[in-house]
Amino acid sequence: MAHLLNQIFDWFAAWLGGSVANDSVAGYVVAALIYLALLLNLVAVGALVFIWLERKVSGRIQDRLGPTRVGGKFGWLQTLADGIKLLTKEDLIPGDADKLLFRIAPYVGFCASLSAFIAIPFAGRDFPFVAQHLNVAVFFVLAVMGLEVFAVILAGYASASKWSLFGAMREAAQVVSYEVPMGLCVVVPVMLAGSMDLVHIGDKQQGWFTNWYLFHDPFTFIVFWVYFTCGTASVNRAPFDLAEAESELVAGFHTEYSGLRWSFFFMAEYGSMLAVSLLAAILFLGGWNGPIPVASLLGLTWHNGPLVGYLGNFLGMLNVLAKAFLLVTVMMWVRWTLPRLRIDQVMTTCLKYCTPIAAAMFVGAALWHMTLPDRVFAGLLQSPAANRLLAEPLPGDSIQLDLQTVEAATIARGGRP
Amino acid sequence: MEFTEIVQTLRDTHGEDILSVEPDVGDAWVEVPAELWPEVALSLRDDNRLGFDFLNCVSGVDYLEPDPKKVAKVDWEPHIEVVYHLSSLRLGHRLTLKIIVPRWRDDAAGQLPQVPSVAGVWSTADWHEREVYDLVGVEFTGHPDMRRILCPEDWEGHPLRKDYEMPLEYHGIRGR
Amino acid sequence: MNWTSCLFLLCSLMAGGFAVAVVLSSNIVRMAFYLVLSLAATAGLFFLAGADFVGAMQLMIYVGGTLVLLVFGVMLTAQSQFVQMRTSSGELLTALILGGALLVVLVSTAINVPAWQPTSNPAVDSATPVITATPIGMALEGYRVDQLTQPDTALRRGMSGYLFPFIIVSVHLLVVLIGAAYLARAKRPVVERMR
Amino acid sequence: MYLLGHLLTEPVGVVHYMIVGAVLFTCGVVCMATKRNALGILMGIELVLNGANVNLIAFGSPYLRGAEATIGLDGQLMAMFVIVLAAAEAAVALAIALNFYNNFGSIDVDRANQLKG
Amino acid sequence: MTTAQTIEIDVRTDEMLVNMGPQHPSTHGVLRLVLRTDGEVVSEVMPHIGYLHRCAEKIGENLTARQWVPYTDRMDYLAGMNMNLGWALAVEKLMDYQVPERGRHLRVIIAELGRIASHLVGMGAYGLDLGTFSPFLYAFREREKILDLFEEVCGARLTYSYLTVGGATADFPPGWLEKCEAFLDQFVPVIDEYHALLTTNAIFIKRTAGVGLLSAEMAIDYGCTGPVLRGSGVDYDLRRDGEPIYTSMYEGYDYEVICQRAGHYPKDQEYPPVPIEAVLGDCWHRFYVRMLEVVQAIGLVRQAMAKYRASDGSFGEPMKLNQKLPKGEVYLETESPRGQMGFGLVSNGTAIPWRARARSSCFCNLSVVSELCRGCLIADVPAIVGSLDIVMGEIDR
Repeated sequence: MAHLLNQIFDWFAAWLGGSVANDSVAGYVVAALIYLALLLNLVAVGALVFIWLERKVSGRIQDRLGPTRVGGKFGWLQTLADGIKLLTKEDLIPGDADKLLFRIAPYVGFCASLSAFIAIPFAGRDFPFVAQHLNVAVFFVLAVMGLEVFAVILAGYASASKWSLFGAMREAAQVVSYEVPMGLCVVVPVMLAGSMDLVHIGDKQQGWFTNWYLFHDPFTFIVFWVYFTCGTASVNRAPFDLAEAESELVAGFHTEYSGLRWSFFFMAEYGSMLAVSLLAAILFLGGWNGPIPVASLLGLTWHNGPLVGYLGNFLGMLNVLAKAFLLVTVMMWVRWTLPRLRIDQVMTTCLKYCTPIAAAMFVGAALWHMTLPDRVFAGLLQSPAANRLLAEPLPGDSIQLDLQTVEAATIARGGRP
Repeated sequence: MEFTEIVQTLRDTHGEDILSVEPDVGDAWVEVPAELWPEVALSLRDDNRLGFDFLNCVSGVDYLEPDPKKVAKVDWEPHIEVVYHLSSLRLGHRLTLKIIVPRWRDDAAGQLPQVPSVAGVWSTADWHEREVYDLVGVEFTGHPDMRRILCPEDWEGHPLRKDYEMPLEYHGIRGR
Repeated sequence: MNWTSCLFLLCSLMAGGFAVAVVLSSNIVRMAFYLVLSLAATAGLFFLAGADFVGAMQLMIYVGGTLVLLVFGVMLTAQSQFVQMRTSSGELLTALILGGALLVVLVSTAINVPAWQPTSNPAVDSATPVITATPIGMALEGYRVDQLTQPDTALRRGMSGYLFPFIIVSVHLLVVLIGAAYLARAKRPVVERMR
Repeated sequence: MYLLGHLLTEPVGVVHYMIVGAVLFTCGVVCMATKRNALGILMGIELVLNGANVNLIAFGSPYLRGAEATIGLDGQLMAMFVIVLAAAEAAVALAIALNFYNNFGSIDVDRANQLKG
Repeated sequence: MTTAQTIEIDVRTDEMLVNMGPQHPSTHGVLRLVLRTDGEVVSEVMPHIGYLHRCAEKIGENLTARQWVPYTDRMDYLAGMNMNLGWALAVEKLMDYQVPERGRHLRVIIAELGRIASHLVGMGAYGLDLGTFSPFLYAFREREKILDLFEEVCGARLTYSYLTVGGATADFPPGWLEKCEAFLDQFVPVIDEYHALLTTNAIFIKRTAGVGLLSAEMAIDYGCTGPVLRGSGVDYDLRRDGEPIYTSMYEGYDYEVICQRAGHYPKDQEYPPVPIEAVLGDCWHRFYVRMLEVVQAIGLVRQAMAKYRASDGSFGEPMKLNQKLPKGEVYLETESPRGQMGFGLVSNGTAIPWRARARSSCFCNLSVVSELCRGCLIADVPAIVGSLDIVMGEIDR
């Protein structure tokens, strides 16, 4: 992207009689700004849509209509009106609060939530739609999302309210614990794909929906649900919303917040929900590969030129977003149906159920992968390779846990010979 | 067990100081002297024939005619009655029991009359006695936590007394 | 302008600046917060140096795990009189002078070694991404994919890996966790009310 | 001065990382020396370890040194072990701090003087 | 009596005093609980009440017996009809007046509908206390229909003053019974929704089963009544065991007191089974008793409607507003949805009572909360308080 921009700048500069180097900082800065704008839009607009959706979904679940007036049909501008209301609200800071930390906490949370999107790809293959293509993307996303806990702890501490402190302590205990089973679940698709690169993991599931890691074997099928449970817990959604449990802790860690700062916590929450769902979509639900490989069937591949490939990628992006939205809707459905667990039950769920199940499934999936390589559901379904419509090898296929290939790959990568 | 039988049983154990009144209208009641009350309460609960395991209600009634023109018409001296309503879930009978105390101890205004607490016999009495203390102004001796319950702790006077005057001001809030 | 240098400057200023803030702050919770920012900026430096995996690990284990633990400890013990514990200015001055001397020694040493100066022909161009996750994983398994052309064949296959330290560290971690759980337990008398 | 003056135009080298590492290290040492709070001292240790880590990463970075000079993957692996051990160290130190708090009702290390003769 | 012993604890934490209320989402009004907590564990709960004290008893000493009726439904504002009934019956007991048969059946219909409406709030709000919002609205949807029916008979939706001394202010309007019947027909299948959302929900069972154990002895000792008492397995219901003036209303009705006898609830094979985790006297049983009482009340309303149709004569004209009362004193308890609501009356022979007394059922039910909450977790406090189903208006009067 940056190089492309620099080339464009160079073209303009040549017009004015100058030149711009290929690795000029201008291209990088502009590229970064474009990525930032796109991701901010995704998170902010996503939050707008999700809050509207949450109200609609909860309304329908509860035999109500939800918002109907603002913005004409379906009340689709309701969230915007809410946002304006929040902007005009009085901004309260408790007298005993640690003012600096109190002010900064919501932005820390939002930044942590936003930076997870840096490494999440929205389409793959030859020209992945991703802000920063990291070869440790999965790890990075998990790590960054773990930072959100700091916002909650700081908010809880700085509010100088006992309810906030309770919320913060619960959040700290909960998030740190749930990172363990979540990490174990994520390792399973990483192992199957042989890479921590999300682009590569997504591309590996190319083809019909039977190639999704969800359907790879019985173990991965279970792992997906464990992951989704842990994901729900790690973003503090009901039935695990203990940090803000309104019937116990008033509003938990954001009891003392109001106005815009409070809305940043909400944006962070919805941002994390989207990030967790996107990760689930890429790791288990085939990412940008739809249930039916429409793009491949229509010939929208990189074989047939960049523009067509780009169009295929665009379809893939819609695909992954649709899956993530679906998962977010499921989270809402769960929230408006189930009561909240108690703190000890949340910890029990994590340590006594999720972690052992995830560990056992990890071992099971590993054994499956070793004994029945390339066999999906005991060979009942076509193997992924046969199922794949593209003859071309995947960009990351060369990395194998095999010494010879590693050797070759290292040399091919231009590493030290 | 009928009312008369209950009264007889009580008299057998606690002597003839226990009076019973059976008016034409309304409930019949037993009157117990305050000093006898703790042991009567215990036997009411623990005597197998009586078996009053359930205290329904404790109420205080202030008998004072505040209107001087009407004082001549009333047929009682000013006093306070503490009324206990008991029932037995096991045997299915009920009892109304009264303890009559003067409005002020030793007739000195401000000295609350005293009645022995039965919070140790029926836990229901704990909050109910606090309520009577708060609203009618009867002190229950031996109560574990004799504080006001409905009114604020620094409230003055006992609202359900007939000569109670609403304070003109409470922490800057106008009373009347 | 060189973009890696810009980012380096940003990250290093953050890392250094917040480290200084940790020293100067007297509020323990704020210290923890500054430490988080400093370590996160250090993770950024790791990413810039081409150590993606270690950078992500720094974020996950250090910032997300260790520091949360630390903040947890801060909150468990954060009674108001311990939150603000001031150091006497004399002590602080002495420490600052000694620390300044240490800094001067370290920096002058670093500057005076020619091999550590910026190089014009790095092993890999900074625009080329390096893949570190797989080699690190292989190294922990005992295979050094970057040492495959080792002239000494005994060192080539597996022998130069980190399998043994890896196992040691794993066992060590287990022991430490059990030990920490044991250490943190305490006995104290409680008065239980009997009814 | 030369190093700083050209920072924005010239590529960075190991030396730059080493200066950052030195700053972190010094801050950590000063922190350890001055803080009375046991947890503050723990934070100082974390800073010291991080200063060392910055150096290890810099020595192993393929971007900063020539193909012959870089220590390659060893730097990253050592940094990784340092991080893991730091986590273990933090857990134990925190447990000690909590135990200290349990016994003394304080986390002021200046009060830990029971071993004094 | 204290004993000192040493126990091993995980981490030493400092005790904290937390104010739950009077402005807290799950204290059902303006209840204030001061919690002494050690981390998440509550070591002591000190309830403070009186924030909604409106001197109802003092007001009763200044109004005639019928004029006080509107004040009674402002006590337990969720079951105003039953409160009206309680006071009306107490005055009638003093006057030794028996409402005509048709009027008694009318009172049963209204009182049992009021019980359903009240238990629906209790159930929905309990879901809210446990963090699920939907059952609350599901419950209110049905409660609204009952309120519509009430509105049709008396014009009010919350403070009815409908059942009054002497009978009721008006007879049912034409066609009302058919509407009521239609409501019951559509309401019966809805109860399964509540069972699915709460009673049998795994998380709900985890949160309530074994929590807030109240033994039968303790319940009797503290004067707990209503579903709280029956949830502890005490077979006592004033509709069957009360004073004649009240039980005569229910004579000839076929119903069984809801309470676990020999490990079984009446007709329990028709309802979700008791989970194995549940212990008699815990929050789950209190909730379950309420759910079964809703079904029981439906049956009673159906029978009462048939009897009402079969009977003729007056529905019971209300007494004069300034009717003189005979000299004497009475006390009568009725089975209101939250427990035994007692009204006492001391009369000196004028129209205005010398003393009007209201014995609140929630007042006694709440007094047990500090016993139940000892040693529970913070999250259990709303669960326990919610299972007592209190209304602060009634407690503070």
